[in-house]
Amino acid sequence: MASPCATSAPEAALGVLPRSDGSAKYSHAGYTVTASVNGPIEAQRKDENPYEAFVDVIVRPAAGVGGTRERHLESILQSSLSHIILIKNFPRCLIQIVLQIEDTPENDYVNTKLVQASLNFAIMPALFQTAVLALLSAGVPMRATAAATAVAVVPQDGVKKTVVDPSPRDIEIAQSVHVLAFTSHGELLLAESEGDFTVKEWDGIYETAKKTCCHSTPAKDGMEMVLDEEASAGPDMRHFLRSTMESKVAADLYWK
Amino acid sequence: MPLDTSTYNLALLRVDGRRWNELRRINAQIRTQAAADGSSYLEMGHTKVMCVVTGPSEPGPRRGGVVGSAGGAGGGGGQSKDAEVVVNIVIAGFSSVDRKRRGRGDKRTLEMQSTVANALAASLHIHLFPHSQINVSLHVLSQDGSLLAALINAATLACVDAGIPMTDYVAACTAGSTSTYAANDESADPLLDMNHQEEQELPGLTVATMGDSDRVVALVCESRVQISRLEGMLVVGVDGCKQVREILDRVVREKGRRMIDEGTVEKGTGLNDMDVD
Amino acid sequence: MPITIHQPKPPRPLLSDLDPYNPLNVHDSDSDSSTGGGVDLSLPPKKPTSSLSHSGIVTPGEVITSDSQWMRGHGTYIPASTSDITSSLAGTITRTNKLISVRPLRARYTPEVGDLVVGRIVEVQAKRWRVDVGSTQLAALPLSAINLPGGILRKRTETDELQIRTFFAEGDLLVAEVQQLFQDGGAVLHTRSLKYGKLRNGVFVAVSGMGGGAGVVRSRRQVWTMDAANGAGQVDVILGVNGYVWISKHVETPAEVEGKPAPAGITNMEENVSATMYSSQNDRIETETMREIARLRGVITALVENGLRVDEEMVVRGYHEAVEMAMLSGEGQDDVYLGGERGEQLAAALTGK
Amino acid sequence: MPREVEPSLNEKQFVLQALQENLRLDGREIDQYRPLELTFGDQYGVADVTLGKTRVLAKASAEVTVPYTDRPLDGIFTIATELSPMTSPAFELNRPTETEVLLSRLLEKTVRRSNALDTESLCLIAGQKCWSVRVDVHVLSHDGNLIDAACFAVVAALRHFRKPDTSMEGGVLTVYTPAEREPVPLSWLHSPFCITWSFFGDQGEIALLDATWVEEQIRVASCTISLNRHGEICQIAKLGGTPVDAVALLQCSGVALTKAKEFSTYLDGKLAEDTKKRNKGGLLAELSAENDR
Amino acid sequence: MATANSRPTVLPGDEIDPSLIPQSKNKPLRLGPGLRHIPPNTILPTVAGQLITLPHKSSMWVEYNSNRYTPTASDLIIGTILRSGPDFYYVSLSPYTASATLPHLSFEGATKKTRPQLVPGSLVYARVTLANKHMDPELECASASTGKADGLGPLTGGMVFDVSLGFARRLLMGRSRQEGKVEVLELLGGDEGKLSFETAVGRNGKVWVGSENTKTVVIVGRALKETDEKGLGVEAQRKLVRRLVKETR
Repeated sequence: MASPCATSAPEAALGVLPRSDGSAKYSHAGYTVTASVNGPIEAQRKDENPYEAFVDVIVRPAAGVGGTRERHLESILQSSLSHIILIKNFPRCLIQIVLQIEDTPENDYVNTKLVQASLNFAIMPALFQTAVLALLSAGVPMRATAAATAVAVVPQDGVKKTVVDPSPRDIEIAQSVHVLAFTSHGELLLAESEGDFTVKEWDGIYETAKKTCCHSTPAKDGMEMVLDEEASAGPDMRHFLRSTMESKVAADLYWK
Repeated sequence: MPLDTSTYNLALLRVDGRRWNELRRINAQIRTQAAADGSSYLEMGHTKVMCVVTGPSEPGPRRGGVVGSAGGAGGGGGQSKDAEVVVNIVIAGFSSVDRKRRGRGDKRTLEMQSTVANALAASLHIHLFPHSQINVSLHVLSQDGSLLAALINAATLACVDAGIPMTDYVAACTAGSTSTYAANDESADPLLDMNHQEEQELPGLTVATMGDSDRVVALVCESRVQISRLEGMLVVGVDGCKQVREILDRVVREKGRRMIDEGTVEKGTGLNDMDVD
Repeated sequence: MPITIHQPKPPRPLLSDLDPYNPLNVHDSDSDSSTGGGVDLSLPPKKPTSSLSHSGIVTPGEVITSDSQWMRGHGTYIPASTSDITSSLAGTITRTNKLISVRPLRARYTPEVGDLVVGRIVEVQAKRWRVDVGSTQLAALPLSAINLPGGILRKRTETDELQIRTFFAEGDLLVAEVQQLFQDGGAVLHTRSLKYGKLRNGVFVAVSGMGGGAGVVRSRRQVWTMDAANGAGQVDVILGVNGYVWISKHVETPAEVEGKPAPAGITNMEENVSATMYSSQNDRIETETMREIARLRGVITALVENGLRVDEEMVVRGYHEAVEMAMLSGEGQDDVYLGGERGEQLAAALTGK
Repeated sequence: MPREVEPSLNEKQFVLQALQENLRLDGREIDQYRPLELTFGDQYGVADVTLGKTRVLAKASAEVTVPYTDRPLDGIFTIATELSPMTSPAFELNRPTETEVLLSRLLEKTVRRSNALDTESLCLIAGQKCWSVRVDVHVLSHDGNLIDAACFAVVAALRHFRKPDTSMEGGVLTVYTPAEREPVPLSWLHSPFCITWSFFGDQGEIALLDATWVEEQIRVASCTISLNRHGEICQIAKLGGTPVDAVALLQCSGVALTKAKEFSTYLDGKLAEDTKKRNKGGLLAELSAENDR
Repeated sequence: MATANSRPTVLPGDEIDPSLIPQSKNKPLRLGPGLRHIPPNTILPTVAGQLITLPHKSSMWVEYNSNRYTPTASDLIIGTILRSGPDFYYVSLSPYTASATLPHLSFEGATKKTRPQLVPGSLVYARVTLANKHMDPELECASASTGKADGLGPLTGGMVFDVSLGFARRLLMGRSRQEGKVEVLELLGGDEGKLSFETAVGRNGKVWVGSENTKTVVIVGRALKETDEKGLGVEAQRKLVRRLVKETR
């Protein structure tokens, strides 16, 4: 039960569920999420759209029944993922993403109430990353890849500090919590905020998040292997994504 | 829990005065509802259930309900052209002492529905009725133990009444053991046909067999019991099923005979009535 | 082997088969005490003995014969790894040559080609209707098997397909004939005769049909027009072989009105009829007629409730009996109630004679 | 809801034909389980069980709540099973299928009704405060024999679980956070396991253990026997289907007992291993004894 | 073997090195799966995989493995008959997807009277004739031009094994041994296994194996699944075949 260190490197495994079209298990910052992707499959009558695929996202808490918070996360994920999936390629289809939370960092100082679970923004990056990895593993055509990160503004000794991947303790005392996602082209895909903050603070948050999601590495040749050395600025999500996929592709095409 | 059954060892008589191998009184009727395709009413002691069968008939454009098909695997719809057996059980609030109302989503009831449906599907010749549905509605009026067994027996009778071809009666009864699970009591006696009180205190199981063979259609045990007790209970249960089958058969024959007497049914021709060329 | 068809044997006197089951059978299996306290699973395998010796009831699982000279028919099966013809129904044995079948005490209607049936439309599809005729499957009525308005020779067009609901819509009642049977027992109907078609001006009664048990039986005439008592005019009765019954006010065809013999101008007449053929609107029905229709309905349900067969003779006789019973009662002709004791009384009157 | 796929006729016939020749598609023996693997999570009470391609995750959790009025001396213990579309797109949320109902009932009867967990020990203040222990069963991948895998995961998760320690002083209940006091294990009485037999053939004459999804699709009947290593049956469920000879069922229950003992030994070993791993720091020395039961 | 530069791993949305794009004057550039063209002249990958370019054929595509089959015209597939309509069979190509249609008369020598009567659950080996995202796929079991079956048609007996789409593609390669590095079938049928069986491979990740001998089918199926799931090389395949044959003899 070592308390998770925010800067620990993320870990991911692809294709963990043999009976779904694509799947991924991702752990970072104490969160562990498993995702399955099925699709494109036939959509139900009520979800059918004659021009594009319906992206269905289901978030299931580790313990307890999901509530409105989960539905909220689902709707955020659904709209942002629909933007990177080439949904126009699959009219009348359904792409179903189920995200199962396995572990969340424990706050050793509080006894949590679990039966009615309610998730918060801090888990968003983990959900988002897992979903993207699972989509890549399923070979669902996408416009670009994307990564998300959570940033909290935490007052510390009278100074406001920006914390990437906040711990449950940080969230508790945070003034505002933000989730941002960027595509691999550096476009802002998702921004959700909670709490009060100034525009100036937000600018700082934006920069921090963008740095985490799309590192300054030149986007031109992504093939070059960059080892993730620096831990201070948080993990480099884009490189992480790339190296994970590279090993998957290599494993798939071992015969080439 | 009070262990009233402890007196058993003294007189070898059970709380209701029966010996170990005695069934309670079974009273049954078929054709209780004129409008239904098949119907029955059955009492096993104070457990009272009624059953109405509709079908086999082809459902209209809309479908619904809990579907049972032989084998317990999800076979309905797709390739299999067999009839579906759909069972619906309603347990009346006044049927038991605690007057607990069970909603439609009650899992225990759903499980019983599925058990009755799959037990019937094992005997009914569902392959003869492609695209059809056999609807079995069961109503529990009074509960005093052996409920699942009573439901299976009533459903079998109603299906016989509905004239649905079947391999044989599916007859069911319960069997228990006088030993509790804790006591590894080798001298424990098996008991036939448990009432509510016995079910509360003693381990037991429900058995349903195909006709009077030793072949078990359903076996449901919901209490903790030493594995060494299983054989004894199973033997007594299987034997009890044969007795139940005879009783059910007598009910059907009695009704058939009366119908012939009344002239509603033409008499059959025995094979020996004719000279075989 | 040459096949000869035997005359069915006359039924034996009732008393001889009052014994409904082999008494030995019951004693045999009541022997639970033989298991004693000792517990073993080597229960002796035994099958219910066959009822070869009597012509009463057989029940599911009962072996009819293990003689291999017989062939198994409806209501029987041969269990795996045996050659015993076993009953799968509760009913009576029937024999046609070497074929043994069991006729159930009661079952749903089994269609046969040529049966006159009353049915209800439950589903409208592109080129056909699906009709509930009380069988295990819905019957099909193809668009090509109905009389289209505008004469018998008219060709079916795509317009007809598009306005299929103007002929029959969901819930409509009709009388039809079974034209053909599918291998799986499904029936195909047709209404290509002026006798058949949409039903109106009357009341529907469902009793059991030709599956077994009481109810409508196949007979010489399933449809007739009869004079109703008490100045109610004429009433049509349609006894569907499937147990669905239609009783309606008799509407005279134009041919009859003009007093011409019907076959004279069949095309002309059809054109006249076609206007009202698929109408769902009732004509005006006088109170007297309604009352007598209700009485007829009461007669039919009383017949069924008392286990009597439903055919023309019984209905007509029952009706006259009912009219007389009503005259004798306090309320006179308005008393159409024929349930309970009065039904039994009616049945007694019919069987007593 | 998309309908569950059905194997083709060729597959059905072949699998049956092969079984009649004593062959299974994956080369297993008739009574052989696929490799069973159990891993515990970083947290207490998380058990991840894989059985071939079937994978079930169970997570136990606890919170303090008010007991039911009709059972003031008992704590609350629930097992939640909801099959999500992750299991198969044929499952829909909030619409329980027969599979789900039967799975939930079997776990209920096997674990809860057999008193594997001492619910009286969950009572804190009679009629006012008690522990509510909940196990969430998540089926991640379904390649047959969900029941056995799910039951194993539930039992493993509960035995691995630690609930916060509490104390009563002068009528005041204190629930300690994990930082204040090391959590304590549940009062566990016995470990039941589900063993599911599947039957094949017209007479149900072929019986096999741990059926895969394809095998489950063509079986004619199944019988789940739950027992613990002491030879106590907790539950038997043959819910209809093709009749099977009574003697064969008795033999099945005998084999089930040996399998249950194997499961029990495997779980004990895994728990001991996990304790050892966690004990490395030497902080949890006092807890080791409690895992032995 | 490909060098890292000429066959880079790409992720969706990655820019492709313009030097890798085949430039041919007389042949139009052909884009295979996993790529999309954004007018005027941007080409972007849509899936994660290895970018393969064949300059002499002026074509490029992304090689990747997935589990969900998307129908493409002229693919050979193994389908399951779901039901029969008035003129077509409805055929399932993969679970939970819209069914494809196969005309009743699209079999070699089929007429209204002689056409094969396929019951639900039967298997067919067929070719995709129409694949369009807006329409349900269409199939044929006999060439529309020649009327010949060329090995297509109903598959009787035997067993179908599910494999990954990539593996099915390798099995279907003209020279599966050299190009796809899969030799397991040749080994089983050759001197190593001495088994006699027939196979049909569907691009939709299904391999049908038929043989008189049940055991043979089981061995072939296990060999295929293990080669696919464990990603065995040619040498490992040889070992596997030896082991399986020994085990079951």
